[in-house]
Amino acid sequence: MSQVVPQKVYLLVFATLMCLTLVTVDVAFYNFGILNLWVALAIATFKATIVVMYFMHVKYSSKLTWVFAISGIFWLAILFTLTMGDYLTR
Amino acid sequence: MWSFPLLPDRASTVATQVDMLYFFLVAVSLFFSLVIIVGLVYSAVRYRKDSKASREGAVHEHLGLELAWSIIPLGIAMGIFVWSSVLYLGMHVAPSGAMEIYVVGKQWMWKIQHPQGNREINELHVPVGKPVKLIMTSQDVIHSFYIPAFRIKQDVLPGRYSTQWFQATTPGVYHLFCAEYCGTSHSGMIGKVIVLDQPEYEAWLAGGSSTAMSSSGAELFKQFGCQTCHKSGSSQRGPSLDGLFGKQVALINGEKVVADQEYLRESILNPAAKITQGYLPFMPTYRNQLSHEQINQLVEYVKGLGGQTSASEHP
Amino acid sequence: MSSQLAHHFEDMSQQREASSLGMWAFIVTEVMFFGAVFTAYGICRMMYPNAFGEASNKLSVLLGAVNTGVLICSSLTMALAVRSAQLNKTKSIIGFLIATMILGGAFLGIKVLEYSHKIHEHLIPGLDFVYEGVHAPQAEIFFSFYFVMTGLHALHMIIGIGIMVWLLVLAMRNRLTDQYYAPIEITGLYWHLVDIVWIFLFPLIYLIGRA
Amino acid sequence: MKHNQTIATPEDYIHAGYGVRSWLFTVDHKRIAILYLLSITLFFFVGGFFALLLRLELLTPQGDLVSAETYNKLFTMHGVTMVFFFLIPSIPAVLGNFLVPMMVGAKDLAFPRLNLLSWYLYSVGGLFTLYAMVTGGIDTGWTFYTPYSSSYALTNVVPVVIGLFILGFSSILTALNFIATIHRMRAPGLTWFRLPLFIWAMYATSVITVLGTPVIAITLVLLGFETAMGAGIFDPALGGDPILFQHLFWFYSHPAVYIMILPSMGVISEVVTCFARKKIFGYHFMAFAIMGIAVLSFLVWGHHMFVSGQSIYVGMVFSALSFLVAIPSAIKVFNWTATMYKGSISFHTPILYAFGFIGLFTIGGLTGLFLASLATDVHLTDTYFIVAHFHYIMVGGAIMGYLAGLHFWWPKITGRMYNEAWAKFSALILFVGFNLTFFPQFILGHLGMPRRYYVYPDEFQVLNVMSTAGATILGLGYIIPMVYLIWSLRKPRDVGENPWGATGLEWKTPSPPTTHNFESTPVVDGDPYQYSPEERA
Repeated sequence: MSQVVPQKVYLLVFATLMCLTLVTVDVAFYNFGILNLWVALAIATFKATIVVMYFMHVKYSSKLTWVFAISGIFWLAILFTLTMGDYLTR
Repeated sequence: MWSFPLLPDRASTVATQVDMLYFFLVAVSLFFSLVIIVGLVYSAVRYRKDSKASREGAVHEHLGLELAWSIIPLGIAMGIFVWSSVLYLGMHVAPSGAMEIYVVGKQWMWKIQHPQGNREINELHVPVGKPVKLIMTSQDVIHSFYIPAFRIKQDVLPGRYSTQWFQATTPGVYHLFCAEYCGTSHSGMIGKVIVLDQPEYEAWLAGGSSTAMSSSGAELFKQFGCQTCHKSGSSQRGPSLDGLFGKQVALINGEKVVADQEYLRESILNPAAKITQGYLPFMPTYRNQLSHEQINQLVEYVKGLGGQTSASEHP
Repeated sequence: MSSQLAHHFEDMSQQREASSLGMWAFIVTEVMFFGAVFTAYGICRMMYPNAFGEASNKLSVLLGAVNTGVLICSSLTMALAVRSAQLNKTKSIIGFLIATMILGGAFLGIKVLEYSHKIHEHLIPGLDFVYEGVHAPQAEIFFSFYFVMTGLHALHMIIGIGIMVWLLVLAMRNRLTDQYYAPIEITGLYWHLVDIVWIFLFPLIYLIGRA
Repeated sequence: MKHNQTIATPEDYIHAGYGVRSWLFTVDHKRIAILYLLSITLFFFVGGFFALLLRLELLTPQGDLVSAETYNKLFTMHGVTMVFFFLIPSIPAVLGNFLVPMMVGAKDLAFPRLNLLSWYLYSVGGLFTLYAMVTGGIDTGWTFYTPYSSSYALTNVVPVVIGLFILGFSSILTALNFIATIHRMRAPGLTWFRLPLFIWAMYATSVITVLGTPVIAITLVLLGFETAMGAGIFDPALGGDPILFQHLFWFYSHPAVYIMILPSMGVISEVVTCFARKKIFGYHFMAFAIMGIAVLSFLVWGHHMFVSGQSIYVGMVFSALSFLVAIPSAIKVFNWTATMYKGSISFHTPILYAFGFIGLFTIGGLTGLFLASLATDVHLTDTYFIVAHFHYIMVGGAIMGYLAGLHFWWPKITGRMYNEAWAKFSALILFVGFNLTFFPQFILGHLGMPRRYYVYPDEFQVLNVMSTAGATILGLGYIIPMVYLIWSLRKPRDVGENPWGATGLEWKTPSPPTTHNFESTPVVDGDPYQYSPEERA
């Protein structure tokens, strides 16, 4: 049986996610040029990571689960990089 | 019927180079096929079930062999890669000063116009020994302009220009095919490429009495009132087009683009896409008002307004 | 317990690990599924940044943000439902599952509201698209992506809520215990994945071109 | 052949239940494999019938047998049927379904009900597509290039897209099942490097399926959306970009080629070792080559687009990566050859197919170099050279491997041996027919004959006549096995649990196996392929 995560951890993750939602909305209204996109993506990636780690228990899971989780991101990066590469060098 | 070719005509400068690579690849393929076939047949015969041949010393792994048949093919493959990529780059970058011919593909015909104004359908007359650059677009689906004897092929896309170039080496008549499936009469979208000696080509050009593309473009320029905004000299509403072609244009988002044919075409059809610094995006689109041939004529006209004459080097 | 062990497994832990692994493989599939449409969206956005920014301003940040909050709440209740199963607390499984379903329903309700606004504003690509300005064709592409992406996301939520109905029945029959909680565990994984998709959807679709 | 082994008791999986219901609601992986066998055979002959009509039409340069519209529909439906409804499910769904649990020493796949669901999804997707074909067909080519498919084709694009979307889930669910089974249900002692290479191949195939199929699914959704509603993502007239479609399409469809060929490679490794009575040469390299091909398969899709108008620089990157795939492929071919060396080779039907596979795959692979190489690809792409190349891989490779596997495991599946004289004869017929059909197409392509041409210039006729003649022989070669394999079912059971004297856990079950495969969970204590050449010399 896998580990039971303490309720406190869940609530903390929840609070972080909510705060970051407000932050991401707020920063969208300031003009940082190209940075806006990167800030939004960075916040979203951080939020997704803590969901994966705590809500989806990857932090407490086997190496194999890590491999699966990472492989999805890796292959998505292949698709994105090579396709984008075409558009950026055309 | 029984005399049929086994090798295609070879009638352009790149055809010879491509064929050298092709025959090298054939040789590599024959070599490795032979290695495998001889290995298989030898083992199958000598070590058939009933044979008394000794099986002593049989091994199940051999690092040296594995590395050998990984690294040697890798070396050969990388060699081919470099060879073919160098060739490919050359096939893509048209020599400066190549004569430019406009091609419009549609279901199911090729419409061609020479800068001098001569139009043809499903035929392309070109002079021998001169680099020719094709500036191609499609008015419906994707087509592909394929001349086997020249070993060149390029998809012709709607919504943008594609280009390719060749230099014919031998006068004659060659196949022109559409190589990208484009609907019912895909196999009917074929034609002839007629390579002529220079004098014959000039005679052919002179034979069709027609208005040069840039003159037709000038007409259109007036007819659509383009000059009201794009006045020559300094103007308030639209950027001047004098000497524009081939120059760098600074855009309002800070980027810089070269004013090539593709840029001019896009600026007519989707003017909001690339706005020149210091101007406002209020030019309307001419998407449904101009035919593809008319756009080509306008482009040719603007090109003629000065600036560098050399072709852009976009594929 | 043994009745919940399928004949082809050796023991409960093998069965649970197989389910969890199967779900993770499915999550990888889902990542690629949404990832591909994000890639397509990213490329179109790169080609037409101004048009996409302008079109995005037709969406309501308020509704999008509220929905993000609702979805994060539902993820929390889902995680707590799984935890309750691990701790063998049947009553709180039922409570948290119902809470998750209500929150999921609220999300979909707000989504319907947003869609109806878009219908009134004639922003339905292809069928009824009226858009002023030079960016109209590109804005239509933006709305195509908007409807495909949010539509597929909503579809996933509907499926998730459907599965939760089944889980609710299992829980009410006392079938979800600390020995057998794979069904609720893998549903949880799925639900969090749907949450993650939205975490990316929200800034990329609603929050561009706002500054 | 050994006939003196125990003959199976009547409780085998075939006799575990009677009537249509016992088959349509079965969760036994072996029965589901039989359901797949019947379905994909049906689609194979439908697709083959289309091919026959295509070849007959191409007998003369003019259009005479069918109209241009019909011809275009025929090659589209030939491609769609063969690729999606036969080749992709062939070995995984039939042989994989049957063998994966047995080879890892399990009683069933991890998720038996999901397995049945995949067959139903396959059937529903198939019926949708058949419906679309019967009510007007589809003429976009199996590649569905936009904007032709989305804005210009007047045929049944949307129903086919829906059918393929549903079908995609069938592949994904089967793949999930295999992944979970191979990870979590291996018998005690069966470590990763004791797995038969067939299992490695099925694992790699499943990984590709899980990662690639969702991309084609969403692409088809976008295509269907654009076709049905006219909202542009891919059509330039609506502001979209057709090359984006090609990227997304080939991101799946190139790896899909490896979904077709990797399982065959797995089969060939089993067959070659068994009939050469020798351990596989370079087991670890073989296993890594399989996984290497699976990973590289996702990095090369752009070589389908060298003349499409994609960036030439990305084209060069894709070209270099494509050449890399040659290395693991070469490793596999050389290792099979080395396995035969100093073996003790008995020429039963399966190894004849394996010989055919190795030869034809070698030609198919080497001609791939011509297409990975940018300068030659410009000339050869979209001509018959491509058609010949991928038929060498998919028919000469994948189908030969499928037939090798079917003949190898037929006694296990049915408990009966087929007539080997006929079987060897048909293997020969297939090899000859195949080469006569497709080799001339290499020359046609190099001469410049574009693919998907309904009429063609006169000078290409002789080679086309040869190709059509070969296709007739090839067609015959596919019908003969149908006959003798079905014929073998008339006999009483006549093989024991291991007629070929093969290693591997599947041969330790009765033929045909019982519903639970194994009486007690087997324990593995050694490497696979423990053959010795002396044993039969």
